[in-house]
Amino acid sequence: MSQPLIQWNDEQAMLADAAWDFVRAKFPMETVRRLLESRDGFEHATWQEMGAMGWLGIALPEAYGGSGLGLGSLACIMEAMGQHLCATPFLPSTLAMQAILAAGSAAQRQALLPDLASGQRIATVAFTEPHGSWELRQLDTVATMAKDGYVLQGTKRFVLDYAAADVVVVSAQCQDMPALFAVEKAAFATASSRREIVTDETRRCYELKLDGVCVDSACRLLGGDISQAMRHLELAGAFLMAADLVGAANGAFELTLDYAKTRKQFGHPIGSYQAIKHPLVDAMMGIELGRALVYHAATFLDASEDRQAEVAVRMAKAHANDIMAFMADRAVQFHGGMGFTYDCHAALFYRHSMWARHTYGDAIHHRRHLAPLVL
Amino acid sequence: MSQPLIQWNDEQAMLADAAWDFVRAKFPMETVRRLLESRDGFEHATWQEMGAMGWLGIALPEAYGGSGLGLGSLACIMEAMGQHLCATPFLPSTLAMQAILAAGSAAQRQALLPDLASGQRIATVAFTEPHGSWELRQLDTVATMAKDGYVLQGTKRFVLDYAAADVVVVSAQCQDMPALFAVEKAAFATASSRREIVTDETRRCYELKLDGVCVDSACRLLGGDISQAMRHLELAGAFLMAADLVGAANGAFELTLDYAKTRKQFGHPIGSYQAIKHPLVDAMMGIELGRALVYHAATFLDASEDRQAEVAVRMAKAHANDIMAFMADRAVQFHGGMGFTYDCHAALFYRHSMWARHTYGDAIHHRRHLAPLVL
Amino acid sequence: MEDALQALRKEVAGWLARNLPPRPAFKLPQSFLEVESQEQLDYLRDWQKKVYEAGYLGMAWPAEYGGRGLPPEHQDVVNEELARVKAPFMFNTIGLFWAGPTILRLGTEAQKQRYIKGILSGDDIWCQGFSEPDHGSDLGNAQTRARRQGDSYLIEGRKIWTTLGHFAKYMILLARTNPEAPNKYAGLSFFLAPMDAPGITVRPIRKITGEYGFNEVTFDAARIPADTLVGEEGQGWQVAMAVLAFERGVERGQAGGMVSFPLTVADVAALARQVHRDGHPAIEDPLIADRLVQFFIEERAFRANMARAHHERLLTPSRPFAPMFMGKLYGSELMKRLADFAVTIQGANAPLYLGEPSAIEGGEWQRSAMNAYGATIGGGTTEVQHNIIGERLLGLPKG
Amino acid sequence: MEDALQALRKEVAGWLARNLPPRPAFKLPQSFLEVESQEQLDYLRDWQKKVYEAGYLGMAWPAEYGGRGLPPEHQDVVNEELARVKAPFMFNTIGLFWAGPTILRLGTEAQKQRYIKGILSGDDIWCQGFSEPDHGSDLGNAQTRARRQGDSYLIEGRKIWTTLGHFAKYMILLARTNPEAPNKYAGLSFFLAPMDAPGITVRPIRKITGEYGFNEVTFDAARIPADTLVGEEGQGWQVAMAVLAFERGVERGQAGGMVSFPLTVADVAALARQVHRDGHPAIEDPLIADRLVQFFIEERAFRANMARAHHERLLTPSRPFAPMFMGKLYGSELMKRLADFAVTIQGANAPLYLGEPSAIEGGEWQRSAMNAYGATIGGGTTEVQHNIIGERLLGLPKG
Repeated sequence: MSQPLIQWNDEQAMLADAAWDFVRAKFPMETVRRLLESRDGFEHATWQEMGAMGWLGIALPEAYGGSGLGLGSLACIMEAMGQHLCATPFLPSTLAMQAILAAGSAAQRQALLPDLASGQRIATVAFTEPHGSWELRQLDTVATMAKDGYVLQGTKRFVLDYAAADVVVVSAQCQDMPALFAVEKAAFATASSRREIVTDETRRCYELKLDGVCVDSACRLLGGDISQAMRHLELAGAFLMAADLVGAANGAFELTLDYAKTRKQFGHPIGSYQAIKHPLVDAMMGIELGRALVYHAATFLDASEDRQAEVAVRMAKAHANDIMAFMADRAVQFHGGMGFTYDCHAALFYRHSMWARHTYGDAIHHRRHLAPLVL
Repeated sequence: MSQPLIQWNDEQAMLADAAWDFVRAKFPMETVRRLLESRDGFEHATWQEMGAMGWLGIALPEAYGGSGLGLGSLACIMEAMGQHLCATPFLPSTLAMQAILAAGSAAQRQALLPDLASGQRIATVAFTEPHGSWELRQLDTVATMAKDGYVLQGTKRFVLDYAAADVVVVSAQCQDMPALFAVEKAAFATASSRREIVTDETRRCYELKLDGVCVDSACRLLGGDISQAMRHLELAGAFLMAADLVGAANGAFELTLDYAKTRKQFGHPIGSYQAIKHPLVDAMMGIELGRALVYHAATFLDASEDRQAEVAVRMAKAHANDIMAFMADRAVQFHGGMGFTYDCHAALFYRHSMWARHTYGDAIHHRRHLAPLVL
Repeated sequence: MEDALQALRKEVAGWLARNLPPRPAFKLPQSFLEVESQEQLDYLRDWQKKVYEAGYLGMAWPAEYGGRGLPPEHQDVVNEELARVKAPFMFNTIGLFWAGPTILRLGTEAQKQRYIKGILSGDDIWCQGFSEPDHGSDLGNAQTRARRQGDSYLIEGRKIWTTLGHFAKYMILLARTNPEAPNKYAGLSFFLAPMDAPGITVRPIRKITGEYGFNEVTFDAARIPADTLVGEEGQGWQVAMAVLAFERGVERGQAGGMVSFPLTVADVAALARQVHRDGHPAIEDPLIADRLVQFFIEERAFRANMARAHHERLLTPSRPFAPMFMGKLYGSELMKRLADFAVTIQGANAPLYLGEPSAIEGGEWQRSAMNAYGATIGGGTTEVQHNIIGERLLGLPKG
Repeated sequence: MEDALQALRKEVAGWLARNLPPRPAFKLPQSFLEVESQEQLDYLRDWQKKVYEAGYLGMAWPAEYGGRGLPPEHQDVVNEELARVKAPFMFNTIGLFWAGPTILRLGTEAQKQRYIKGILSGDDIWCQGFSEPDHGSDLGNAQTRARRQGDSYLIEGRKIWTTLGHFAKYMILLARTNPEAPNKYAGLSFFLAPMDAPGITVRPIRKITGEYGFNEVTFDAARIPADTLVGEEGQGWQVAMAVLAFERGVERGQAGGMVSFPLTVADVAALARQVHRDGHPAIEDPLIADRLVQFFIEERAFRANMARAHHERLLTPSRPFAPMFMGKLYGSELMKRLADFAVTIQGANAPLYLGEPSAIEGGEWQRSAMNAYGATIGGGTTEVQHNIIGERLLGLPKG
């Protein structure tokens, strides 16, 4: 390939600096711990600030209130949020916006995107189903045409921040074709939803039972190739989660590195022992490589959504999964007895890892897709 | 399973003691080094002694000059030879005898086995072909019926100790069926053979070009189910090599352990550093598990040649390969600059590893066969 | 003996078929490390008592203290049968597996008379006071003080990771009687401390799983009788080492039963047949199948290695105790990797956890994956185990 | 500059198309570590000279000493083109990559005038005298003595792993001028020793591959001129650290070209398409394919990580030099694993070796797998690299 492996402009660099500063200031570990107990898992004021800074529209064209920097530019935001285990509806709202952008008509985009980009409203996606496949086009949920609209039948899992959301983008099989619906939350009055218990208590996941929910015909996104849009969403989800995971791995790493420098056993800081020191060096290398792959994916994703972009994104997610699995494990182990407690921050990273690694594809899944692309 | 995982009787135990004593006495490293340069790679006097002690007939019934202890009892002999990198024609001659025993008629067994069991004559097997498959029934070599016999056409690789052998058991496809021929070496006068260059200089491998070689009809082994015999030979080969590999891994381990205790760097013996100490502990554990699997396979192989025996043998070979790969690598690395030299014994183990791991199936091969058996 | 054992196996199987308790409606702990509630305790204590009263626990312990004085193979047979039917574990683990055998070996006659039977029946629950907040794996550095005062010792200090501490009647306690001893080990003594002594406070600690089960225990001038001392003053390190040899399985003499619900590769393979990934049963993915085969090999090797301990001639002469020494290290790491893999294959549903109705197999694998660190950290971390084995078994120099 | 670089790329590609030498009939070394014979040396020296005379080597080195004084991006472009066509490596590695940049940074004007041009042209071959038989990775302990005597130093001692020692004209030599220095590092000095000094004996050492290429060098009161000292007496450690920074790629300034035939994952994938295992192309085995994908990811990550060094804002603030620091450690281990894998997939034919007519791809992968240890051991073992990075980059305390 003649294209540089990584490209990054000044605008992106400034954005990255701002993201790191913001997250560091807003999400000390005490805040993360406090939010574990809250209903929504995030503070609406923080969300408003993110909207005001223009972060929610970074990947949207200017026409819809965005700044047109592209999805790749979100890498540093997701990475910073991952490092500090910040939960906001940034991921689901971004994916919902990408869905509307990719699949909505001009009118639908215009109606929905500006309010989401400003943070005035929050969106989420209801894609995952009980069968647990990461292939978004594998759908058991069915949309049947009815008078004035569609009737949805099925169950959705891992609907992030549903309680806080105003708009939900739902996928369903409609006349043997995948379809997307951008639905106002009010329409789900008859649906049953409940919060799911997941290992990662920084996240809010919901089950949504669509037991004959009726949605207006106007909700169906009709502006683009739905299959293409869903492929884009799979990659967008994997990309954002890769950045989150690399950040989280680094968060767990920094936490453990600090502990290794201060905790003493047998008269010496544990970080002076090679059994701790060398795996930390390996972790650091894996994290650096992960960052490189995330920026590489960002570069290619913004350049064009071709095969190369898919390769880069899947590589990033596969690697990010593996390094997070390694680092979360080492974080618990190297904290010794403390690491086995709920109050140790290593536990937060470990439990986040179980969620994040299995969201938008694990390493085996992505490598399986990579084989025909790179071999 | 209600059968004990490992059974071992006093006779086997005495044999093991004798094997370790013999090999320690006969194969100091200087001898191994000296034999590297020799034509046959072993001393015929040593071979005669092994014959005199009755080792060559251990897995043969008493009727053919053996002691009827079973194949499993060879584990300790192979392990001891592996640990000290002893090359004798024990492996090829044993496999040839197993072939004749499993596939030969009573008359063929009687004619060939006693002399082989006593060590008076040496046999080898010509099974492997250029395509490199470990499935012995995959044969490009063809035997065509002709007046008074068969004409062999094909190429055999890795014929061990061919130069020293008196009898060669050759596999060939004959009328769409696999067939085995026990051929006097004299018959190969018209074949072209040459020593192959292999990484492991303790072994003597030959290429044998069977370019229209004629063998007598009486050579064809006709006493048993050939397919069944070949399955037995695959397992016997894998089992013997597993024992060799576990022994060799332990040889490389002991060598490296000694070095780690004496070699100093930065003022301390290198074995005091966890970067050396902990991997050596891991290697030790892997070797112990490997020994357990070899004795487990020995137990099941002698009990009956059922599915459980196949499982046990494949497990042993797969694991032995992996632990040898690990240990040979660590042996070179932990010897530092010395390890990079030809004169360091670590090099002998490393080069042996490349041969032994790829003989009678590597770990991927055996695990692929295990999947349907154990899952 | 073979015949007797065969008969015993049949007898136990029959007994279990009649007496195995149904799984309760409430959540059971996975091991003794996480007994949180009275109802969990009652269930487990009832089970232990039932097994003991049937004669299936402490079978190889001396009859005069409550055992049956049989050869250990009898208990082995019972243990296998208990594992086969996945019976509940023996919750009084510290007593049955570590404290009991230590008292039998090193205790006074009076101590054996006083403590052993209650351990077996489950009436007397035991906990362990070894680790301290500042000295986890570094036991030799224990700073909890024990000062002799007439017929008592006054204990001052803190112990941590005290499993069952909130239910225990006794604690095996390592404390410093002589801070001026010529070396730190010589200053330690070993006690069988009553937990109802005034001045003892037990504070629960929450685990990574979100559950409770272990504690921090504070001694504020707690007075315990002097005859709870095991061995002499200053011999505490030797006694503690004996405990650890039992704890790590390096020595045998444990009462019997299991310490946790056993995880087997067959369980994970069964899970892989059920769970779907991207539309297919997980087990159909060649990578997952191969990983399972690798686990099968490890599990079989681990069991065969332990079986080898009975065959002296098959042990490696330069390291005859290798199978026992490596049991804790290898076994705990294997279980951790296995549980983690069982979570991984669950795909998109892997984050669902305990208490979630749609969690796969109730989220128990996620719980197991986290609980597995109890064994890779507790009783000497994996890192410390590597040092111990490298130095004691392989003779490598200390760092 | 982009346009100039584009033009250069085209120019170099054209030049290479015309000037790339055919592979010779004899076996070529895989890297500078194993130049055995005069014919190998002549072939490689001719190539280096040709590249230099075309203006494609040392492009960023100062023009007054033989370079062209261009921005380093020019050399980068040339390096990429050389790699693309798999051109022979630059055999005078120690001069071009380590000694040259060190002399340019720390040498006197006279030294720069005397040595640089010969390094670039290949006329003057360089070797390195750092390691000693008893102190491999422990350079600070070097015991080779250098005693001042008038305008000379008398050298006494032994150096080992001296690549190209049998052909070299000069050696970068670390020797002890003051055994009584307050610390061992302060007693070391650094020399540009002529190898033709009387009293120097070079004994070849055979490598694990069976080939030659490095040596043990004995100094028996060998007299070298005093003006070959770099820096002051007692500054040898600092100069050696500068050399190692260039050697490990932590700092840039190398003349250009490659140090070995590059192994790529694409090469191994091509091999996996050719090689058959149990009747099928190896690449059709899902386990082999998955392993190849893993290598692809690592290779891409490694390259992207190096590319990141140009983007200050994308470096991790707490460890901005991580990509450069980790290059040697990660790269050498990756290459070793990759070469080993390339051997493994060859199945039953994997044992066939160099010189064997039926060996797959001439047995070069087997040779690569063994040669890979040159990089995981030489220039500071992987174990020592972990210490260095842990301590210098991560700030972990020394053990």
